[in-house]
Amino acid sequence: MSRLLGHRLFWPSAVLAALLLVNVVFTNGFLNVQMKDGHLYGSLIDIVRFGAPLILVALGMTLVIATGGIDLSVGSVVAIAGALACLRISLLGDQNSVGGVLGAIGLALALSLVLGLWNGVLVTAAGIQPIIATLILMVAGRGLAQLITDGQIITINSSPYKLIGGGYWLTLPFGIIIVAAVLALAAFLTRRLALGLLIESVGGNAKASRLAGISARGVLLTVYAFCGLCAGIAGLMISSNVSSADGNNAGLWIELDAILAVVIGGTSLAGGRFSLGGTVLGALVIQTLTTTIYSIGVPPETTLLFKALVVTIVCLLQSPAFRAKVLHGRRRRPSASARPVPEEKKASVSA
Amino acid sequence: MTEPVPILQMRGIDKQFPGVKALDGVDFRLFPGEVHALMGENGAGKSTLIKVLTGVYDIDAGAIELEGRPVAFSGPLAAQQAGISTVYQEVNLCANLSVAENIFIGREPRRFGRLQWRVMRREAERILASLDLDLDVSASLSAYSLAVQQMVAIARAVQVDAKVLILDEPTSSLDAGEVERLFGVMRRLKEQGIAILFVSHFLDQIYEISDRMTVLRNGTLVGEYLTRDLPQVELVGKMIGRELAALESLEDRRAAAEQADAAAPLVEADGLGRPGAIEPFSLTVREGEVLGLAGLLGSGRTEVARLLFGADHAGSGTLRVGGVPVRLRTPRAAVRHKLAYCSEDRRAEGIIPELTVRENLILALQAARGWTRPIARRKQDELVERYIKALDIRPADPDRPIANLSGGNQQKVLLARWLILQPRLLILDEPTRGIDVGAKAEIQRLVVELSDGGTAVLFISAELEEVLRLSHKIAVLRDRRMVAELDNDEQLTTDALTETIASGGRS
Amino acid sequence: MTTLTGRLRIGGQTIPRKYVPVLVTAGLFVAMFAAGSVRYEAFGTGQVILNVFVDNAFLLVVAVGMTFVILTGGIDLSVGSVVALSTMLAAVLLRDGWPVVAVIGLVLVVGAVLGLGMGAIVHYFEIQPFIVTLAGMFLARGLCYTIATDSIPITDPSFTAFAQATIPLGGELWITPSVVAGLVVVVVAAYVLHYTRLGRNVYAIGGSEQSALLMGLPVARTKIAVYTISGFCSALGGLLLSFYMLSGYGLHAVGMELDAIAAVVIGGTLLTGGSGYLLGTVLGVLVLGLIQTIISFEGTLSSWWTKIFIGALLFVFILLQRLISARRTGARST
Amino acid sequence: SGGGGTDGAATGSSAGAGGGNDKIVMGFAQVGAESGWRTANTKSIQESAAQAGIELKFSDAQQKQENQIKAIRSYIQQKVDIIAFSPVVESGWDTVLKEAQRAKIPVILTDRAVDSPDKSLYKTFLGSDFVEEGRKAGQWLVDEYKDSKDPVNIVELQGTTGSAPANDRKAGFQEVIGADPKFKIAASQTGDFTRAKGKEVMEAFLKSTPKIDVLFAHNDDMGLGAIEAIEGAGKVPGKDIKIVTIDAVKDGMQALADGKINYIVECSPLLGPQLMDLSKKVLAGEQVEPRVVTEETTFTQEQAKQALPERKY
Ligand SMILES: Nc1ncnc2c1ncn2[C@@H]1O[C@H](COP(=O)(O)OP(=O)(O)OP(=O)(O)O)[C@@H](O)[C@H]1O
Ligand SMILES: Nc1ncnc2c1ncn2[C@@H]1O[C@H](COP(=O)(O)OP(=O)(O)OP(=O)(O)O)[C@@H](O)[C@H]1O
Ligand SMILES: [Mg+2]
Ligand SMILES: [Mg+2]
Repeated sequence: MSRLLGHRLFWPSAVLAALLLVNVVFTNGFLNVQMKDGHLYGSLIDIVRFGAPLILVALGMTLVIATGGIDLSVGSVVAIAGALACLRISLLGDQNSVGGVLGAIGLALALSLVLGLWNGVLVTAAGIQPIIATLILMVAGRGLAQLITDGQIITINSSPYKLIGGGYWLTLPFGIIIVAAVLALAAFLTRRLALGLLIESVGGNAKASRLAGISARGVLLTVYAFCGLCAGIAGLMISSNVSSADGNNAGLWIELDAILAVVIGGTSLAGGRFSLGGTVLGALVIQTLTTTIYSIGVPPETTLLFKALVVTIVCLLQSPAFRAKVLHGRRRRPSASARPVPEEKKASVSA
Repeated sequence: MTEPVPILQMRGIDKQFPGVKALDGVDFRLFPGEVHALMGENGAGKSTLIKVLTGVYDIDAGAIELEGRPVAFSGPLAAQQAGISTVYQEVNLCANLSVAENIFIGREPRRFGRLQWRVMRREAERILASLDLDLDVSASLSAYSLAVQQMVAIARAVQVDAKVLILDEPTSSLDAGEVERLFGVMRRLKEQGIAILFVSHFLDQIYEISDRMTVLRNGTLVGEYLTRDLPQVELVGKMIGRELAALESLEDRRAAAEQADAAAPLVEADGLGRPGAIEPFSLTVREGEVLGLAGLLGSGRTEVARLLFGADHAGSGTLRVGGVPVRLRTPRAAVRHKLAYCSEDRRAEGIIPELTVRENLILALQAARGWTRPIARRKQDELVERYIKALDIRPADPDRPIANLSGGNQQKVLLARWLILQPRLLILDEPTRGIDVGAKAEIQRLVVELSDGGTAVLFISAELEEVLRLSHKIAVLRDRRMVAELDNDEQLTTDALTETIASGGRS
Repeated sequence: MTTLTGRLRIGGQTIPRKYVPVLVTAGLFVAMFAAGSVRYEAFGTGQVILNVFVDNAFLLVVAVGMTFVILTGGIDLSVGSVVALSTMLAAVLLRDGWPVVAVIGLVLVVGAVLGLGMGAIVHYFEIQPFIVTLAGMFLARGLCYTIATDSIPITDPSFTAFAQATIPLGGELWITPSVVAGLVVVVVAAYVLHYTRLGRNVYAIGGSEQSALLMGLPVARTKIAVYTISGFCSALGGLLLSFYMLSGYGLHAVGMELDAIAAVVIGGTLLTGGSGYLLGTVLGVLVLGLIQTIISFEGTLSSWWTKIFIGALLFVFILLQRLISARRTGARST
Repeated sequence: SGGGGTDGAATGSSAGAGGGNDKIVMGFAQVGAESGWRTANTKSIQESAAQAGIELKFSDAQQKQENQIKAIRSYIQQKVDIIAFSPVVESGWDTVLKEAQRAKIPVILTDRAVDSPDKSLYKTFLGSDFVEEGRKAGQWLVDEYKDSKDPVNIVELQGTTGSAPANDRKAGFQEVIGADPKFKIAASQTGDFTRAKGKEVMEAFLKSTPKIDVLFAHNDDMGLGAIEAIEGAGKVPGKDIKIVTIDAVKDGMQALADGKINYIVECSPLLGPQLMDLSKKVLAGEQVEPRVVTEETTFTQEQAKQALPERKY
């Protein structure tokens, strides 16, 4: 039991459960999942479906953060990818041609990958601090997206494209399938292959990693490119969901939510250990929170207060120090925590 | 003779870490005006005892009394205010600050609340001079080698008016001269009635300086003894719980010197240098040869190692590995040529603190294979188990974060990281730093075995005896210049070597 | 990563390595100004520089607070919202007829208390600053909206009189009292960082929190203090902003935290803490301001080209800064 | 919309033809490019400036008032002939407007007003009346349900919290429907003026609010997003749930013509020609009305079908 309580992801899961419970009270049939036209339909499905882009972006962000970096440009990449794909499709003679749509998607994803690499190059080759390196693309990329859409909303009418963010496959929303695939890919690369070890090593102690013969450059480039790609897929999903590309607003502030998801998921912003599962959980908490706000009718003016409250509660519950000091009424943490706390990052006991 | 009252008394101290009982009912007392050695193997609980004393960790049970009053410090700050000045194991300074600041921070000289930088620098220079150090005190600490940093940490600790001075392995990187100077200071403080707690794995140093010792084993108290009553062999027996028979049984390496000369050159440096760090030097390491590097603190031994490994860029010269000219732009390139380098600074340049022992162990091998070719779990288990056993890493749990291991055990993991690679040249920069007597003998034996098996070893150590015992040849550095290369034959003694180091090879 | 703490042999004449980034930044700033003067007429006047100060006094103050936080290795995302909250509070209270002095005092206290709270949570509950201050950001912004969703004008005569006052500097040149306030904050903060224990402890914690703790430094007090300072600076920045805008509004200063962080980092401060100078931050703010001035002198950029152009200028600037600093210091390989 | 890549850069050069020193220079400080509406507004101004032979200096404030103030300041410094801008918010312009006054540069407000008591600070305000738009939407609702006695459940998709159009449209709407207790706002939430948010919020409404009769969206885009949500839930937009929106962008008009939206209140971004006229008048010393309301209308489904072919944006 105490093992369970002490588990990193116990408290975020508990908060998720609590939020779901609140919804059950406020929304009739919240937990119902029905079949409608051969699709699964219901609030729970919606949460995952709407959360899908955030999960994707957060997955990429997790790896970047694990290397000790941060990627502020994901929101802009989201906008660019959606804009480019929709622009290409809008120029097609037949917007429903699968080949044409695939071409557009390929192009958009290739560009996202390149943008991710660009960030990686700035960080590795030029040695610019990640936050600033990606800030450049965050600012310029939004302009790029608007340039592509000419500042307007590009509306398309393409059923193959619609599939990505709004369609279903095997009764499931296609977005969920994409998330599962990307998650599987990320898990494979990092846990099955050894990318995860190298990422954690670089994030944990860059100097020592270099001396151990790790090429941080290769690892960082891979990670930033992956993050760009994830953001790109998320961008396609968001634009496909509403069959239009909004260069001005798509992905706005998604970087903050993504970082929040990563941190709720138990990954330290200082780099090192990361948890993909935790990130997914974190993103779901955020999305459920958003849904809760809509469905229990929190007035828009107080939305942020509510959000602040929940975020604070999650973080406090998750903090071993808080649990020790407040919940168990002890003045200080009884012993060094069981968590692998990096020496440097450990803000040790003191009163 | 009535015993004086102890200034510090700890009774029945328990400290439990998840999975490890680090301290189990330990009693300890410290008298004014004595040097008290805390002895024990790696992981015995010495550092933990010091940390619970100074409030870094809470104790689970037991009581601490300072000058007869019960105390429980909330942290090092509180301990310091109560008159306990501590140098923790591993250098715990802020490398981004200047040397002077590192000595004074927290108690800088002030006037009307305004820091007096000039006074601070002057005072720092004076204090360092008393330790025979001549540093640019306004340079940032990171500009200096680990040994110098250790001296600065000591300077910081002795600079305050304290009743109790705690030194946890302060001498692990220091050479004989530095140690002597430190001992000079300790004797002076002792005469002033200050109580000193001292931890070291160098038994000679313990016998030279300490009056009394407390021995720990596996977190339990073995006993408290007067140093003069306890012969060295018995002490070792008490520390490891059995007789250590084979400690001094290493055969003399000297006879093998000529034989090694015949072997093929493995690494040849010609005029290799780096402006400002080390002057161009030429050096040949042959297969199966152990080449020792000797020199004073800051003489440039580490720089030689880093250049050979490609950790720093060489400004001049050429390097050949196996007869083929190579340019090592990164450590990665060096690893590809089967060179390995175990850094002296295990905390900053060695361990990845959050990763487990297993992950730290296989890191270099995995890096060499690239991330697309993971090491199968079974293979990992096998390797890790083998090396944990071979080096007696304790606790023998591969899935524990390395940050939770004691200093000496971390060092062993780092060694294992490189041994797994089966390198052709293994560069060991202070590999026995902070390692207990038993383990030290193990590592020395390992070096011999490796060399017998054809691996070349570049061996750097501040302990000249060790260098002499293991090396076929010894290169001597002074003031960042290679001044001599000596065959390790019968004539070479510690004294002769010291002489060469001191004279800069001019004689 | 090339760090500033590499082994650098400090020779006789070479500039100490730690000052190089700031000097390079200053040089580049001058170069940028010169380039602007060549390209646009009416650019190369003193007032253009002074306007950068006038238009960015509030950002300067906020960035000063942020510098403290970042130097300890933390981050404060709440600053923009606290600025907005301060304008809102000031506007509402003035509307309700509170005396100006009381309003200013209360706003500053609220900002400092918010910072204090966040600092305490960061320290005692060991939660990452990013998250704590993100929650603080939501909180402050949320408080704004609960006070009012629309923009509230400030009409108090003495407040507006002060806001519209200018200080002539001779010739055509002038500044506002806000600039003076901003510069005073900079000088005081620089003094604190360099000449007080608090300041040095800030650097020590940024270098290594664990070491700072083991060296017996008051880590708790210092960490909480920097967030309090940042909260205070945000509130002061908010007041300067309300002088500038004469209104309180929940949507003021959206994203200002990013500007402040960018200014600090462009000024050469490492996000990992422990290294950087306040002068760098000042330069960082000026660089951002100058980029904006260039954009408005350019005059014909469409909305999106504006953004791309800002990004490009930022990129060129940072790249040159990196390359020159690396050359000057002969940085070790990464 | 499409791939056309014209932007401000083209404006400057094409206007060069006018020649001479007497060419009017206008500084225009735009709010940003936060929506398609805004971009169309920008475009209209750029195009009509070119047509009118006015040299336009354009700046984008990226939704920040301080940037707009800076831009205006820099126009004063550059000694433009006339300044026009769309205030991000109503308050806080006195200082910089006084500077302009001191420099004898006339100012025209577009799109949104400022709340300064000193009306001499600007020559005229050209723009729509957001409150009135909200009222029009509400009035349609009242007319639509005037025969019914049953309660009418309304859900509202608000614009960005705190923004002037969101505040005013909400207020105008409330003012009209508030008179009759049968109108009940069952849920109201911000959709940030975007389609994606509109869709997401609507999905949640559809599940949490059992019976929805009417959707009022503060702009077309949120309405369009909501339509997708409604269709996804298996309902028919425009029939099962009546929809009224504001703006009348092309996509919205299309949906209106298709019967998915029931009523749109126009809020035209095409202020350019009127602005240029006013500017010339002001600079020629003619008297202008202090308040010029843009010519705007409302659209029913039939009207939309007719208007659609000529719709520019
Ligand atoms: N923070 C921690 N968390 C968990 N276990 C720990 C922690 N610190 C130390 N230990 C464990 O406690 C035991 C005692 O460690 P300690 O560092 O006190 O040994 P030591 O005697 O100082 O050894 P060395 O000579 O190697 O420095 C070891 O088994 C170690 O693994
Ligand atoms: N006493 C000193 N005075 C000035 N600088 C010093 C001193 N000691 C060390 N340094 C600096 O530290 C650097 C460390 O050199 P290096 O690490 O190669 O020495 P080392 O022989 O390995 O010594 P150590 O025993 O300290 O590890 C030197 O190049 C020098 O810049
Ligand atoms: Mg120890
Ligand atoms: Mg060395």
